[in-house]
Amino acid sequence: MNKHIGFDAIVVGAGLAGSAAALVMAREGLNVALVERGQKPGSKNYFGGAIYTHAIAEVLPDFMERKPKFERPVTEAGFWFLAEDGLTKMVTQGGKLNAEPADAYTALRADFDLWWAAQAQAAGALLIPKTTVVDFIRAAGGAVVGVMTDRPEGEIYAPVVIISEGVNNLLTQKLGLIDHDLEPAHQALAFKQVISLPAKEINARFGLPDANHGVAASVLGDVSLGLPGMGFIYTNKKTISVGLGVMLDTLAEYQLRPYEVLQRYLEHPAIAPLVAGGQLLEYGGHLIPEGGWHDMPQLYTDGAMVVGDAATMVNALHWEGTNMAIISGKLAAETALEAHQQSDFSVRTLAGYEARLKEGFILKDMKQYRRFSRFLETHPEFMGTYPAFLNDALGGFFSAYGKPKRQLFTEIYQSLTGRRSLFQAAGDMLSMGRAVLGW
Amino acid sequence: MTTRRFWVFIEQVEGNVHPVSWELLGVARDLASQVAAEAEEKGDAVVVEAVLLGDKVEAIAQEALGYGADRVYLIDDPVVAYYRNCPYYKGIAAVAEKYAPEVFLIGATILGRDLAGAVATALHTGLTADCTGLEMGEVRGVKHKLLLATRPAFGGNIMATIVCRQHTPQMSSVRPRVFPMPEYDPAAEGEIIREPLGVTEAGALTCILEFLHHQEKSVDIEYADVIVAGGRGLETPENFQLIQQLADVLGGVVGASRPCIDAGWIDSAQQVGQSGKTVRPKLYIAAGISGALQHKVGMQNSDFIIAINSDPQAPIFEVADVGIVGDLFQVIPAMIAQIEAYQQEAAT
Amino acid sequence: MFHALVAIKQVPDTTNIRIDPETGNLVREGVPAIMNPYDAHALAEAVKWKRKLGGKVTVVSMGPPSFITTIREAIELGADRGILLSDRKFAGADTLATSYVLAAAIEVIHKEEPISLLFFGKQAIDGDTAQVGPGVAVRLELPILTYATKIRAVDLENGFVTVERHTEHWVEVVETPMPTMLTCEKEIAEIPFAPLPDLIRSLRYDPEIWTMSAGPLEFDKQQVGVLGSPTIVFKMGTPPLPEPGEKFNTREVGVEKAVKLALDKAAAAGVLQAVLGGAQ
Amino acid sequence: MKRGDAFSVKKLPAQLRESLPAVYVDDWLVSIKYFVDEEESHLKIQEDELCARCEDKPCLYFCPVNVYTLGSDGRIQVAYQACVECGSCRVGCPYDNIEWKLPRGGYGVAYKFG
Repeated sequence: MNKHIGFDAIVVGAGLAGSAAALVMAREGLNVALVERGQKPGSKNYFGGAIYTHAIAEVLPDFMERKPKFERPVTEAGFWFLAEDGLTKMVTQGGKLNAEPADAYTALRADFDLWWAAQAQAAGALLIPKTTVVDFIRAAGGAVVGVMTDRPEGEIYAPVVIISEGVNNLLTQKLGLIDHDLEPAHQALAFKQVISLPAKEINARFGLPDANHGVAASVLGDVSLGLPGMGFIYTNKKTISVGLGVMLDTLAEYQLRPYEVLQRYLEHPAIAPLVAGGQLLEYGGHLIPEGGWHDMPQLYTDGAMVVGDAATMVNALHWEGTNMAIISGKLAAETALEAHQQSDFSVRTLAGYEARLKEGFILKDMKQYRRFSRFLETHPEFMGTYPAFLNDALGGFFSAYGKPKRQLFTEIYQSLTGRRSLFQAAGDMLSMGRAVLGW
Repeated sequence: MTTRRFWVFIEQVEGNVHPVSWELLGVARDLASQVAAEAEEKGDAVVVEAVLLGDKVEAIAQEALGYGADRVYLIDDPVVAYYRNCPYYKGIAAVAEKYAPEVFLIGATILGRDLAGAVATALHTGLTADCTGLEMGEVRGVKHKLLLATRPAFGGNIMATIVCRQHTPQMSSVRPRVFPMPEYDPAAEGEIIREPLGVTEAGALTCILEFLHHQEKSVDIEYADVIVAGGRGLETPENFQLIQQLADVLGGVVGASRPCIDAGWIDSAQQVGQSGKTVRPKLYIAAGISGALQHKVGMQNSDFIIAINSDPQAPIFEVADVGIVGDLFQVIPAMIAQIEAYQQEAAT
Repeated sequence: MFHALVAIKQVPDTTNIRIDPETGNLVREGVPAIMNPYDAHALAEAVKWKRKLGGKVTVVSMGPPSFITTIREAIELGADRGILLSDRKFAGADTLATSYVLAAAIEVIHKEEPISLLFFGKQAIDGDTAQVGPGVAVRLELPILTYATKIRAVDLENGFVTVERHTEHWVEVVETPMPTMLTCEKEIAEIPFAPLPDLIRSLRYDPEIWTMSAGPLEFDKQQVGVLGSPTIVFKMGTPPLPEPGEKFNTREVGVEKAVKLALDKAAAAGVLQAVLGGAQ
Repeated sequence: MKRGDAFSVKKLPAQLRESLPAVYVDDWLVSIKYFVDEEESHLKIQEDELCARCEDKPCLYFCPVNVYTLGSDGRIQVAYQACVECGSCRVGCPYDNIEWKLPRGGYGVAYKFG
């Protein structure tokens, strides 16, 4: 007989949510197994992106002293509206963005997640890498009491399992917490290039004084050929991350190859100078579960809870997800600690996880934005028409044509109404408001 | 006056000499000529010498003279009828200790690499493995020219030049097909000096029980005149058929780049590149190979390179004598047809 | 008792090496460190025989403290004991100095627990020298079988091992007295997918670290690291590139024309005649 | 086959279609580190027949690393070695015809930057 491999808690997946959960539980003295299928934490993880410090601080108040693997603080953020041949930016700098530590830092997940998991290890969690969890061990009544991994003699037992498996929610489905695969219409496929450039060159091209300043931009319009999608650019220390997310069904319907769309973006006259001469360090792709509120699985069952992307905790408009992942991991961990205190791992205790989520911003935001993912599907003009209009309008405004200004404004007005009637435009704004504010 | 000796190990198996041995006699002659001026100044002699082991292989010693050796040290002994590490390295180390060569080149073959590391350790000297470039050059703080041995490292991404400052012989193992074959002069004369092996059968440590010959002859790409190589652009292993067809028309063999090997599409014996074979065919056709450095180092010495790739920016074009930008699934059939037409025309 | 010693090295994954276009230096950032694949296969074979005959597998490696992860990986794959030879004085070693340190350590290990077989990979993928194995064998005066592809039999009673090794011409079946050294090809054994308990044991395993003097032996400082290395790197550079030839684009001139223009070039260089002459 | 009805091919304006540059994505893939599981593919097409009947074959387009290609025999070829495990084909196959597993522990894509 093999000796049981037993722990107080198992976390499946050493991403942002999983390592946060492991850290919080291990710090309180639980014997935690953090099971990761990659060669090491971060091997499988992928994002735009930036990490929000408010979430890190909630888990690890002294995080800045532990030398987090950030790239640059985000000191300039905003929207870039890309027309076919032009770019209009709406960015903000300074003010709140100059805080120390910054509200957000750009990061590369292979580095950051390794550091983040190391914090959990330092708290006493056992990181078990290179091991894929394939199923659960269930007690007679159905309660989860452990996991089966794909290794020989690969069973691990624990009274509570936190599922942080990411967007490919195979285990969540296996537990019956959601009864269907996520629909293509609710998934954005994000793909990007990490491009190497000397730090000095990055500073010069993005107008940054030094490597302690960085840009995070959401790029709309021509980037996704005017179809539902959103581009991004993040400056890292010696690299830039450039990519975009496009709804999966859009790619399918228009028969678009992601890499061609990305290459087109990189060749755009406003973007090409930013990446010129850079070396491709890594290309890749990942799904983002943008279904939000409507796609959210049941968050807990006897002996298990679901966190992060597996629980569709993403706010597509604000590019938020990393923070929600971390907070959800923390809240699940706190619930697991309570369960240990009460020696009750059934839904009676684990329901506390959802209650904790409701107290914070996550479920409130998710509910408020519940219409947003549908909104983009039904309002493609925000991807094509308006960015193009903005470029025309501002381009016209700041050009000296030698024409009366009245004529100019008429032209600008017509460039809008030629695309969209005023009535439609008003309707668009209303829908946008509804989607964002959750009316 | 001293004699500066440039040594080459002559590799033979059952009386067949590995061509790299002759290539090395050629490069040794070239290296010797690079120190001729400084040797003459000091009144030193410079000679190229060969070391040969085997059982009844005197004819090969004679041949070595024809390829440019001034002298051959011959260890003719039944114990070294077949290669075994221990008797070989001990025999060679003893001769090297006796004559103190300055430079010692060994072909970087399977046999040669097995031998070189052992000889170098026995002689307590430095060895640069798997070289692709050799020259004699000035090194600061050393009065005479040293062997500058250049080799690819880190998957062929870096070329490192290594010197062995204070120890002799300065040893290198050298890749086959990097240097050209020297002219053979059947009238060449020189000395053949017999040396004892000094190892008995009992001291040989290992005993070869039998030889298993390969069931099917694996494709020998190293010495092929024509290689048609496929890469990831082939998309599927089945498409190597197309590569094979072109190779057949040209009387050549099929090679492949590393991703195809990694993906298990084709036998690793057919891999061209740093982690595979270095080739130097008369004609090399690279189809659907992007041309990563590690591939290029293995084939850039080919006499003539045709690259076919859909990406005009593919680095393979940097080493190609001529490039075709286009879909290989269209280009190769067209090429086959045109070559066949060309052959028919030539035949009539 | 069967006691296998396996020498392992941590290497940068050479499929992921790149050069900084500005400085021409090797960029090591983002390059994963792995166990030299040949060593991993050699280790797998050693563990296979241990499982068959009973006994023990000891792994030894020379390198900086970061090599601990590779020693742990060896434990995961079934090794019982891991020793890291690590001292800043060992740095800068060429193959001769490396073979000295390994041979000295192996001699001590052999005195503690006699070694039956030594397993090395046929070469490391970063240096590709294939010299350290033969060097250690010469220093220890052991028989060596390079390019081993299969162990047919291990006769512990009479102290003989029968091995298949490949050459350029054939596969040799060779018998030698033990202890003997094998440098192994990948086909010697598949790398197993380690059972979870072995993986967990490896995560908690701390290898022994032997330095110049903190360990069961004292190394000769004249023979280690830079001092013990006859070769030095004279210069490094990126491979030179020849002038690129002409390109013909099928989109511009059509497939037939592009192929014809290319073949005409080959014919003009005399290549086509030369190779087709051989084909007829 | 609920998902089968989820999309219908729409035409991209010719001007936009032409603005898409051709990309030889294999040249991008060399930037990605994989630990390839030689023994087993984690992606399997369940029924070739279903793919043959699938008119639009969206997997040929949306896969970011071009895992799915149409072989000369008309069958879909699966180059699982290049898979980055994004899951697009898992949720995007109109007929749920891809058996999609995670690769064995330690195998598959290993992002160096992410």
